[in-house]
Amino acid sequence: MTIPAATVDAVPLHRALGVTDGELEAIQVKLGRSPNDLELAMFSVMWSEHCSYKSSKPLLATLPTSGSDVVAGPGENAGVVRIGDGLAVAFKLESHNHPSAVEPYQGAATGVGGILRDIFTMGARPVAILDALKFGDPSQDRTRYLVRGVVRGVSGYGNCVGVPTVGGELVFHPSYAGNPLVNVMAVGVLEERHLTRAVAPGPGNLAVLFGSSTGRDGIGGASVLASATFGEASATKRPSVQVGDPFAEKLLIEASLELIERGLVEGLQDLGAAGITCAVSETADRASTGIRVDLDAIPRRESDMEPFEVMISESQERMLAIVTAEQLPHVLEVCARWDLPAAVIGRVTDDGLVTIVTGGLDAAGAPAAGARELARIPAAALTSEAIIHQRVAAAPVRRRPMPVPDDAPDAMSDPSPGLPERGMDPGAVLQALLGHPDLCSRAWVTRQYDATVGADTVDGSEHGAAVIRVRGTTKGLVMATDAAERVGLLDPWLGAAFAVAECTLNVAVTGAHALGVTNCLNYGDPERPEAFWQLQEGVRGLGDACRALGLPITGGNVSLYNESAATTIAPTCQVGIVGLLEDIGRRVGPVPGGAGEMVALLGAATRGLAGSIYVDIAGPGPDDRLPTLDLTAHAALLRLLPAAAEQGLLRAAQDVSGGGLAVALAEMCLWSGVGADLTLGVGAEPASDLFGEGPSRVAVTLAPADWDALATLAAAAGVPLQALGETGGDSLRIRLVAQGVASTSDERGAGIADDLDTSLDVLRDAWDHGLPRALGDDAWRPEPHAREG
Amino acid sequence: DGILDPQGRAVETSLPHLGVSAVHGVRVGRRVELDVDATDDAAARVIVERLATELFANPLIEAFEVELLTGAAAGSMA
Amino acid sequence: DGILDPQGRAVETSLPHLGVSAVHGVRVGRRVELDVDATDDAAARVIVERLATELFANPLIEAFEVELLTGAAAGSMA
Amino acid sequence: MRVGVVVFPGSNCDRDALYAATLVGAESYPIWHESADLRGADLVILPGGFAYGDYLRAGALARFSPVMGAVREHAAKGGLLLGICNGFQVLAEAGLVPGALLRNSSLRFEHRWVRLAVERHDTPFTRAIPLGTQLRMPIAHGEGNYFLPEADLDALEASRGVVFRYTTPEGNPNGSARDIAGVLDARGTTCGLMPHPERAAERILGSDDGLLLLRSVVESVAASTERQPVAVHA
Ligand SMILES: Nc1ncnc2c1ncn2[C@@H]1O[C@H](COP(=O)(O)OP(=O)(O)O)[C@@H](O)[C@H]1O
Ligand SMILES: [Mg+2]
Repeated sequence: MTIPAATVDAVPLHRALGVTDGELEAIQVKLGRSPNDLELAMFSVMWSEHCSYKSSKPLLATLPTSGSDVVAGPGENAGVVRIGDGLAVAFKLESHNHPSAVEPYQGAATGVGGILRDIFTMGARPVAILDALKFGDPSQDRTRYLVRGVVRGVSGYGNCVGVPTVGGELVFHPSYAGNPLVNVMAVGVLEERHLTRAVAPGPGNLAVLFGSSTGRDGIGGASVLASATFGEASATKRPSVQVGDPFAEKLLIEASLELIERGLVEGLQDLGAAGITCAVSETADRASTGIRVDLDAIPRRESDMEPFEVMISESQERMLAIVTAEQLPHVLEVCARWDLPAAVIGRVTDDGLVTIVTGGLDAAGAPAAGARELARIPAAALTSEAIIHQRVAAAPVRRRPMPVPDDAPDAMSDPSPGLPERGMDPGAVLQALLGHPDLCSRAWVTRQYDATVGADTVDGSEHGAAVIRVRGTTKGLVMATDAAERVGLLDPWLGAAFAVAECTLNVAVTGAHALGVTNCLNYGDPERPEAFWQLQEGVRGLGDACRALGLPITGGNVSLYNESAATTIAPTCQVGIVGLLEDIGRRVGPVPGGAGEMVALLGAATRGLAGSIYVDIAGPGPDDRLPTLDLTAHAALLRLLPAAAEQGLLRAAQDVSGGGLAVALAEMCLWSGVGADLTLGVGAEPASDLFGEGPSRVAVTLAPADWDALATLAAAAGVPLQALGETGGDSLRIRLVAQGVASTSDERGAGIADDLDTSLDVLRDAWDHGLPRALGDDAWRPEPHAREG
Repeated sequence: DGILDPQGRAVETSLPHLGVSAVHGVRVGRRVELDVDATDDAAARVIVERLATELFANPLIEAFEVELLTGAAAGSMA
Repeated sequence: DGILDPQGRAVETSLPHLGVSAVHGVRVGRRVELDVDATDDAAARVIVERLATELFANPLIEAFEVELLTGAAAGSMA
Repeated sequence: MRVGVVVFPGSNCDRDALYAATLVGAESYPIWHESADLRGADLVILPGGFAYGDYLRAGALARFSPVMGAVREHAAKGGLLLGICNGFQVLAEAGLVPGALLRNSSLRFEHRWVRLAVERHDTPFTRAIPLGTQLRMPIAHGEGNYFLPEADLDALEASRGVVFRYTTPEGNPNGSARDIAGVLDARGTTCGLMPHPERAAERILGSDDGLLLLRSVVESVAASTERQPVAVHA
């Protein structure tokens, strides 16, 4: 076998493949000899960060994963949690950051394809997609190109496979300029009895590869693209881009689910990073068996492929099924009916080895006469016993309470010209916040996503968490994904914990109970002690928050080396949660029903503006501190909300997050088309009361008659409840009154000068046009505002 | 040239529905025709090559060819 | 025709952003390349013309041309 | 009423249509694209999705699916045929309704809720829709921009072939000529529309206006079987 000379360049082969000298020695120990070139290529992809989790595994081991309803946890393709009635839900978040930086359309498209395969491989029918996207400055041409490509990619793929895209995140922060994040979450529903594992049991069973043929896509994609920091070399990595075919994926979904429902497979594994090598070694290792691969039997798109190319190709839309000889004809019939090429490419063995044979296998599955063995590796050496590195963590020398303009990443170039400085009119600040690209309407994006295919979408992506009904039951699934990148930049522990807090609250405001947590850890180069420290802190924050809230982590994904020559990303612990509504008819939405409802706030503010979008646009102040997170108080709020929903006490509920309470209230007004007349007690720093992003708060509306019941419930739960006023009119009016201060006017000067009174039309204009304005899309038109009766 | 062409594949699999069996190797690409104001063919070609690389084709996954038509230039991608 | 080729129009409006002013009349179409087993060029052309009329182009909105490449045929629509 | 929903490779609203049909009491079943047997369908639905990936042109490859011979015959005999979204594109490509669906004028996929004005109440697809009712349902397509040459549009209007039009406040989402959202064939028994009635079939999903369309079909099937009893298919 030859590795193309261009990639070797006088560097020893193993290093060219990203294998360190120490790792090569470890490989030699595992094999008791030196690997040949094919084996080395297989190790290089399996021992990449992406497949082996070699830097993060010891950290992930600390996460809480158990829960009484968890049917499958980390280690499987997706987490699975029981929801009653014999049903379960499968869900997982996964990154496709580096491929999307290189080719945004295909990178995002194949990201969607990959996470969907993780879901239906378990036997679940995918019912929802959520996409969390992070980019640099939206005024830059490069960013705009990436945004357009990524959004089109998600839309092109998700719409075609017929899975609604119902939620996600869109964040712009300069730290993502050179390294955008594309994290995709998928959710599926299955009958628990159809739960299928990615295993290769039963020596003698057949390994059937079905779906697209194997081409040169993504050769080295996993190891080279995901493990090497971007630089000038990226041009030479281009041929490794994977191309997606959503049409093939749709056929793959139907064929796979039919195979599972008819009980035709012993195990099923999708092909993702490291292609066939990963699929055969993982399925064999999980079942303590081996697999002998008949290399010549693998259908190829090109005739002149080298064995290593076939073995590590990341061609999309492929599946590996382990089937008995008796079921083989049925399996092949199903694949043929769905127009999917299928081939028997190997046999399960009892020797614990992955062997690659050319020259064919005989009827018994042994190498045919004259056949040659090209590789022979213990399956465990490639997967469960892959190398682990104990990385060095070091907190930054000076732990910054807040970014000092000079050493913070370049401030965004003028996000909103003519913005008021700190201390100016709160109405103008609110307008600027509603028009901020991170807070404004996402319609520019979401209108490109089919959110209603499947005819189960009760609430799509424009407001808060997505709600999908479970057809044939009274149940609903509520899903959300969140991160707190600006907080994570200042304190990576808090950033991760905040993400869990925000996401749990997004789910709980609907009245749902969280079932479990998935996550995607997006961090920098783990060989850099500061980046590894950020990862360590992030995992600690994630674990601490989930433990305190009693939530199991059922799966996730780790993406490291998110750095470019210019920037390292803000530490980003992306959290995804699925919650269960037992009675979807009792769900609470974020949109008030009309005028005359009481408006109130549940939870108490923790002060601090650091890490907020307010600081992003108004500039940092000398005393800015991070808000704190009280997980016990948060847990109490999470218990209260479903109880209040259960009793039908809430007309609307909306968690306070980006932009603070004022933005949460403004959104409720915009979505209902009805204003509000409110009074807010403020302290010495009114900006913090209005725009601070302290966690664990929910703005609610309710019928005045329900106030006493809600107050009783809140008091019993130990959750502060504060009346703010009532809905009505066509503007948002917030009167600020001093709390514990003698004279309002004396104290108010610190932050805000005036009461807030802004017409909804003005707020709506800012909110509607924020994104197209930021992205320079003059042609885009918002939908005319229409109130639903 | 080895890059996946799902369109071509889908067309090819449905040709039997049309009773066509003598056709294979279907590749579906884009064709852009444009009028260029330029002093000569070489100058026109420079402009079109630039547009092809920067706008019409994604060099990562597409190849292109530039063809000069009578007094006009067209580029095709596959 | 602008109505039938919104993509062409969009490309054209984006050209000034790229600093290109010498280009106009942008038409974006499809190019299908295929290998035909046929005894001679004429026979190949018959097969391809049929495919082009029935499948590759929708006569209501698209026109096509057939071009014989060396031992192969390609049809383009605009 | 028997409703057969054709399943092309790449159809993705087939299950939604099958389910919605049951909400008006119909018996619904899938028809595989390779089958020539419509199993006595009173209404055949070509559902939404991306048949054959929408490769080449939306609907272009599906039109040649083996099932389309039987669908054509069904329509020729005056059987009811409804193409939704991608199904409309297939009907147009197959020449079973006039026109072509071009890319949306935004050049983007558009998913949004729209409102439809009902132009005729005397068709099998609209007879149960009360006069003056606007229908609210989602669209989700990249190619829904209805096109016909001007003269043909005039002829279509004159023959009252336009049955649904996008209307205010949301307006025309895709650049369709004369705001056309749905058309009929000359016989009035084949209907193609871009919006998704099957996704607007329950209040909990945001609208049940789509049921009015399905109920119309139920009524008209009931009326026609009263008039002329036909052989019952097994
Ligand atoms: N951050 C994380 N938290 C919990 N589990 C994780 C995390 N990252 C990865 N995992 C788990 O490790 C396993 C391997 O992940 P991955 O290689 O991404 O799976 P796949 O190849 O199926 O996409 C999965 O079960 C995944 O859920
Ligand atoms: Mg997997």
